[in-house]
Amino acid sequence: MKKTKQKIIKTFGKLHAVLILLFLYLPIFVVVAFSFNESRRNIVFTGFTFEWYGKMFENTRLIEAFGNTVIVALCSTIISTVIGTIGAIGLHKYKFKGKGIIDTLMYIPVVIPEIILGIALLVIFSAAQMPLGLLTLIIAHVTFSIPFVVFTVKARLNGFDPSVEEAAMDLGANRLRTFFEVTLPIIMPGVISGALLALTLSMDDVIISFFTTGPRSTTLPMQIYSMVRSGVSPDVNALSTLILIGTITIAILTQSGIITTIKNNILGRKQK
Amino acid sequence: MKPMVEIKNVNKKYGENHVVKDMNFTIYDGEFLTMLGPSGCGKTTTLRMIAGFEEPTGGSILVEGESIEEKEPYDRNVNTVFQSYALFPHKTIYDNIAFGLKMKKVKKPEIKERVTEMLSMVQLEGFEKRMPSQLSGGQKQRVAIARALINRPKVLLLDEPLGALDLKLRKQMQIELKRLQKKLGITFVYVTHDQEEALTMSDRIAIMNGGVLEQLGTPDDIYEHPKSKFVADFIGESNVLEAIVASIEDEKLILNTETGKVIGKNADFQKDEVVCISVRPEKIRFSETEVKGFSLAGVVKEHIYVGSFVKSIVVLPNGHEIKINRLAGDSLPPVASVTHLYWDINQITVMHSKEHQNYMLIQNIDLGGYQ
Amino acid sequence: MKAKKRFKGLPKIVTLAPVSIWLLLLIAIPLIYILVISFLGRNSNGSIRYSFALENYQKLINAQYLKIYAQSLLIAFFTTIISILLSYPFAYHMAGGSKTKKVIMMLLVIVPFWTNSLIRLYGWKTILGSEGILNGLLMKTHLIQQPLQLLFTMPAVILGMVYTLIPFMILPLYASVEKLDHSLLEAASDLGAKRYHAFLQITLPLTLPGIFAGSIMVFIPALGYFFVSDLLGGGNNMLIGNLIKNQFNISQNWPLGAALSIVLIAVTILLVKLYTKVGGNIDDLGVA
Amino acid sequence: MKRMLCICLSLLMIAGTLTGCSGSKSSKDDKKTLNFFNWTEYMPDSVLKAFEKETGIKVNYTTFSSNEEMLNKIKSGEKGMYDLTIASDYMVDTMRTSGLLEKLDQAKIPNIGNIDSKYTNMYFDEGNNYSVPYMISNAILCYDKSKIPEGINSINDIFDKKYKNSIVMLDDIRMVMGLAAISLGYSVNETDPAKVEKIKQKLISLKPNIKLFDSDSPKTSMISGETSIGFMWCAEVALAMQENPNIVPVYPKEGISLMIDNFVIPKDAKHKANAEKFIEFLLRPEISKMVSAEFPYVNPNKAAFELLPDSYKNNAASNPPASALDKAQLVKNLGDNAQLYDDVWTEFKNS
Repeated sequence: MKKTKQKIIKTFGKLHAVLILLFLYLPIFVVVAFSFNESRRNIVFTGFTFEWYGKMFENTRLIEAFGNTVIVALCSTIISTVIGTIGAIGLHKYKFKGKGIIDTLMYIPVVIPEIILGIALLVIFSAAQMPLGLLTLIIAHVTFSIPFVVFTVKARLNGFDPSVEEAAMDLGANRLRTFFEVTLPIIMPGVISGALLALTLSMDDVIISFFTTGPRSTTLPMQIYSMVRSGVSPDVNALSTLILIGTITIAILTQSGIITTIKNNILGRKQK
Repeated sequence: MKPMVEIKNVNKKYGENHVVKDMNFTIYDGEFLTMLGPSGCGKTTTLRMIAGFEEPTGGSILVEGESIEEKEPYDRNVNTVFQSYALFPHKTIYDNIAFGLKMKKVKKPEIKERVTEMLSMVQLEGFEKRMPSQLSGGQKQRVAIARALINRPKVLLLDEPLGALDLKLRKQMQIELKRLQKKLGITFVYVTHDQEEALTMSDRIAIMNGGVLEQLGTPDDIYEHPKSKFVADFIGESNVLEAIVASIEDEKLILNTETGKVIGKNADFQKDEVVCISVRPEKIRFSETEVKGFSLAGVVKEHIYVGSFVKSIVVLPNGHEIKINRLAGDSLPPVASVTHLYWDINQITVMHSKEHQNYMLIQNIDLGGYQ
Repeated sequence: MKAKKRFKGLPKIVTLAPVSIWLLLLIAIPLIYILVISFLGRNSNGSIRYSFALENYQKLINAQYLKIYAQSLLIAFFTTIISILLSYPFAYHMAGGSKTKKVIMMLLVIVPFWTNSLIRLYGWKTILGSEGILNGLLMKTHLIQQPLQLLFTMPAVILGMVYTLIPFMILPLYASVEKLDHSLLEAASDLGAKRYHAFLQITLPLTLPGIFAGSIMVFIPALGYFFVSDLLGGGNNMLIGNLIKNQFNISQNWPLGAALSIVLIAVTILLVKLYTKVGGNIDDLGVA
Repeated sequence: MKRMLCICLSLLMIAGTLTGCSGSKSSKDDKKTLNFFNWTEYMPDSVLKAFEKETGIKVNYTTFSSNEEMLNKIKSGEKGMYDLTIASDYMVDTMRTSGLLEKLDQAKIPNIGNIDSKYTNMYFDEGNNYSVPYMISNAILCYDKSKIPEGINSINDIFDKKYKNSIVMLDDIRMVMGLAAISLGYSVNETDPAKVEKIKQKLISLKPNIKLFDSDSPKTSMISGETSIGFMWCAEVALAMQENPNIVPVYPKEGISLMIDNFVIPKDAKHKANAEKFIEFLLRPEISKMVSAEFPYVNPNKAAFELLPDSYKNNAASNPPASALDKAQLVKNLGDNAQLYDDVWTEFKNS
C-alpha cells in the first residue's frame, strides 16, 4: 500500500511541474507562433510567412538599438558582477561602522518605483554635467543590478570554508592569487546566477533607461515599448523570438558548464 | 641542537580578551613539539601566529633567527595542515598537491615528478585525477599533509589534523606522522587537545592553559613531575591533595593533609607553606596497618576491572575520592573496609599551591566520630 | 631588517569601497533628493515650489488614496498566496530530482524571464481576449455559446502578476527546500508521523524562510507593477504604481509623487526588517 | 569545458561591441546631426531618410509616449540635449512660460505660410515665435455598425445602459473629462468645483459601460471586436477603418476637443539651424503628404491638402467636417486646479 501512495505523490508532483511550466511557456508559444503570422494585427492567425524576419533586419534603427542594448547589457553586467562579487565578499568577511546603512541601501533599488529612480539619476547626471549617452545608461543599469549580484553571491558565500583561503596563502599564493585560484572558482555558480540576473534586468528595463539615455543611444526594450504602444505587430514578435533563441543558447552554454562537471563526477566515481 | 622557531614574549589580544599572555619558548630543528591544552588555551592562536594568519599584539617570532611576525603567510617558509584539511574542492588531488610548487613557478616536469613521489609516500598512488569530495577522511588528511610537505618547509604546523578520524585510523596516522617526521627531519609543531596523542608522538610537549605556558618538557618529565596542579590534572589521571608543611626533616617533608599526615620529597619548601601533592594512581599502595609517617586512611568504595589493570576508589573521611590502579591479580582490600594508603616519596610530586587562603578556611573542622 | 609594514586594511578597502561608494553616490543621494522634494510644494505650472510644505503627506490620508492602497495590498496579497500554492509543489518536486534534472528545471524557470515582459503579457491578451484562442477553442467545442469575459477583470490582473513574478517565488523556495536534509523526514516517519504530519510538523516549518523570502520578492514588486494592471486589467482600477506614475506625468506633481514613493519605500523596509526579526536569513532573499 | 565557455563568452562580447559601434557611427557630436525627440509612431521613416539624403544631416530619433514624459526629460536633463521636439498646444504654453523653448528664426521657415490660418496665432503662441503646427488630432467617437445598427451621433448616446461593458476609452484625463464636460455643455477646462463635481458624477455613471482604457492602440480592441464603441484619436479610427470596414467615425453634435501638435525647439539646442531646416523641409506639401499617407491625422498644411488622395479627403476621420471644427475646444493648462482634476480622475477610475 505504501508503495502506490508514494507513486501517486510522485506522479502528482510531475504533473504539477509540467502544468506550471506550461503556464510559464503558453504566452511564449503564442508570441513565437504569431511571429510567422501574415496579418499585420496579432489577433488572428491568417497565414505563414517569414516576411517579418526579413523586414526586421532592414529596420536599421532596430539593429542600432539592439547593438546599444548588447553593449549596455554586457558592460553593466560585467561591472555590476565585479563590484557586486567583491562587495559581497567584503560584506561577508568584514564588519565596519556603516554596515547597517549599506545593507539597507542594498534594498532600495529593488523597491524604489522606477520612474522616480530614473528622474533622480537624471538630475544627478545633469548636475554633474555628464552628457547622457551609453555611459550614463551603463551607470544607471549597474546601479539597479548590483543588489541582485550581491544577494546571490552572499547566498553562495554562506557555506564557504575560510580555511581554504588560508591554505592557499600558506602555500605561497598572495591575496590576489588566492582570490583568483581559490575563492572565485568556488563561488562561481553564485557569480554566474548573479550575472544572469543582472543581464535579465538590463535587457528588460524601459523606464529608467528612458530618463538616463541620450539622443543616440536608444535601447531595444525602449524600442519594443514604443512599437508595442502602436499596437503589437509581428515584427516585434519576430524580434522577441530571436532574442529568446539567443538567450537560450547563452543559458545552455553557461549552465552546461555545470552539467559537464556533474558528468565528470559520475565518470570519476565509476573509475575508482 | 640549532633553535628553529623562537617565541619571544609574544602577546595576543582580541579587544580586552588576552588570549596569549607573554609566551616564551624555543622549538629546536628537527624536533616534534606538541602544544597541548584545553580548547581556548591559546595553542591554536600561537600556531596561527607562527603561520602568519594572526599578528601578535606584542613580542616577536623568529624562524632560523629571522623575525617573521611582520611577514605575510605566503612569504614564510612554513606550511600548515588544517584541522578541516582545507583541500581545494574545485581542484583535483594532483592540482591540490602541486599548488605550492605552482606558486613557486617550479617547472612542470619537476612538479609531476615530486607530486608522484609525494603520493607514493602517503600511499595514494593513482589518485591524481580524483576530486577531494570523492576521498575518505583518512585519504583527505594524507593529501593535506602531502600538499604541505611537498614544499619542503623548514617547519610544518599541524592544527589537530587527526581530530575528525575514527580511533583505529587515528592510532595508525599517529604512527605514520611520527615515521614521516623522523624520515624527513622537518620540525613539526603539532597542536592537539588529546593528551594521549601528545604523549605518544612528541619529543617535547608545551602544556598551555588560559594563554599561559604552564610547562615545557619531555612527555615523561611532564607526566612524572607536573609543575602545577593544572598540569598534573591535565596529563593522565592524578590524585591531587592539598596539604600544609608541618615540618621538614632534611630531604623529607611531613605534610598535614585535611584527613591525615603524609610524607613527600623536599624541594625548597618552607614550614607552614600550603602545597599540592600530585600522586599518580599506579603509585599508591594499600596497607592493612598504618605505615610509618603516613596516617591517610579511607573506606574502599569499589574495584573496577579495566582490562590490564584494576581501578579502585577509596573515599577519605572528607568525601575526597582517591583513584588507585593496581595490576590485575594484586591483592585488594575488600570493598567497604578501611585501608591505609602510602607511597614511595620519590614517585610523587609536591608543588607550590596558589590557592593558599582556601586551605586556611577548612583547617578547624571537627572530624567528629570517625569510625 | 623590518619587513615592510603589511598594510592590513588593503583587502578590506579594496572589496568594500567600490560597492559602498557606488551605493552612496547613486542610491543614497537620489533617496535624499526624493525625500527633500516630498516636503516641497507645487507651482501652478507644475514646477517645484521651493518652500517647505507638509501638504503632500497630509494629502495621503484621503479616502481615494487609502482605497488604492487597500486594493493594491489586496492584489499583492492574493498574488503572493497563489504564487506560494503554485510554487511550493514545483520547488519541492524540483529539489527532489537528480542533479542534472535540477539544473534543467532551473533553466526552464529562468529562461522565460529573458523575453520582454511586455510581449509576454500581450501573449496572454491574445489568449484570453473575447475573440482570443481560449474562447475560440471553447466556442468551437460548444462548451460555451457566448465568449467568456476573461480580460479586463481583477482575476486577469492577478493572473498577470502571478505570471510575471512566479520565478521570484520558485527560486528562493527551491533554495530552502533543497537545503532541507531529508534525514529529518525519515526521522519523522520513523517516529510514526504519517506523511502529511511529517509535512506539517517538519517540512513546512523548516522551509518558512524560503516562503517568507519568496513572499517578499513577490509582494513588494506586485505593489508597483502598474503595467500589468494597465494591460490585462484594461486600466479599470488603479494601483499604487499608477498613482505615482500619474503624479509624475499628467498632473506634474513631483512632490506628491515623491511622498507616495517614500511611503512605499518605508513600508517595504519595514517588511524587510520584520522579516529579519522573524529570523529569516537575509541571504535567502538572494536567488538560489 | 571551462575554456570553451570563456571563448564563447568573449566571442559574444566582441560581437556585441562590433554591432554597437557600427550602430552609432557618428558618435562625435559634429555639425551634421539633429537630435529629434518625438512621439512614438508620429514620423514616417521615409521622411527621415529623405531629409538625411537631401541635407546630409543625420537624424537621431528618440521617442516618448506623452507630453509630460518629454517635459520631465527636458526639464531635468542637461540643457540643449535635444534640438527638436513636438509638443501639444497646452504643453507649448507650459514650456514657453517656463523658458524651455528657443525663439524661432521666422526667416528660415518661409513655408509657414502653407499652414491653415485657423491653426496659427493660437492662444499659446501668438505670432508663432516658438512653435509651428505639425498635425492636429481630435478625439472622436466611433462604433461598429455590425454590432450597433442603430448607430450613435451624440455623446449622451453612449451613456445608454444597453452599451454595458462595450466601450474602449483613451486612458487620458483631459480628453475623457473633456468628453463628459462637452456632453454637459461645459468648457473642457472647467474649474468651477460645482460643475467639475457634475462632470465627475456623469463620468461615474459611464463607468459600467467602459470595458477598458487604452491609449496605446485602442484601434486593436475595435478591430478585434472586443468592443463595439470607441473614443480615440481620429487617426486611430482612420487606421481601424482600413482593417474593419464596419467601423464608422462619429463627430458628436455636442462638439469635440482638439489637440494641435507643434514643432518646438528646446532652449540652448545645439543644432538650432538644422532643426529649422527640418521644419522647413516638413512644411513642403509633398513631404507633408507623405506624413498624412502613413499617419492619417488632420493635416493643417493647406498646400499639402490639395495633393492628398480622395480616400483621405472623404474619410471623415482624417478630414473632419468644417462644422465639427468650429465647435472644437482646446485643452488648456489648469494651473492650481490640476489637483482637482487628478482627484476626480482617481475617484472615477476607482469607482
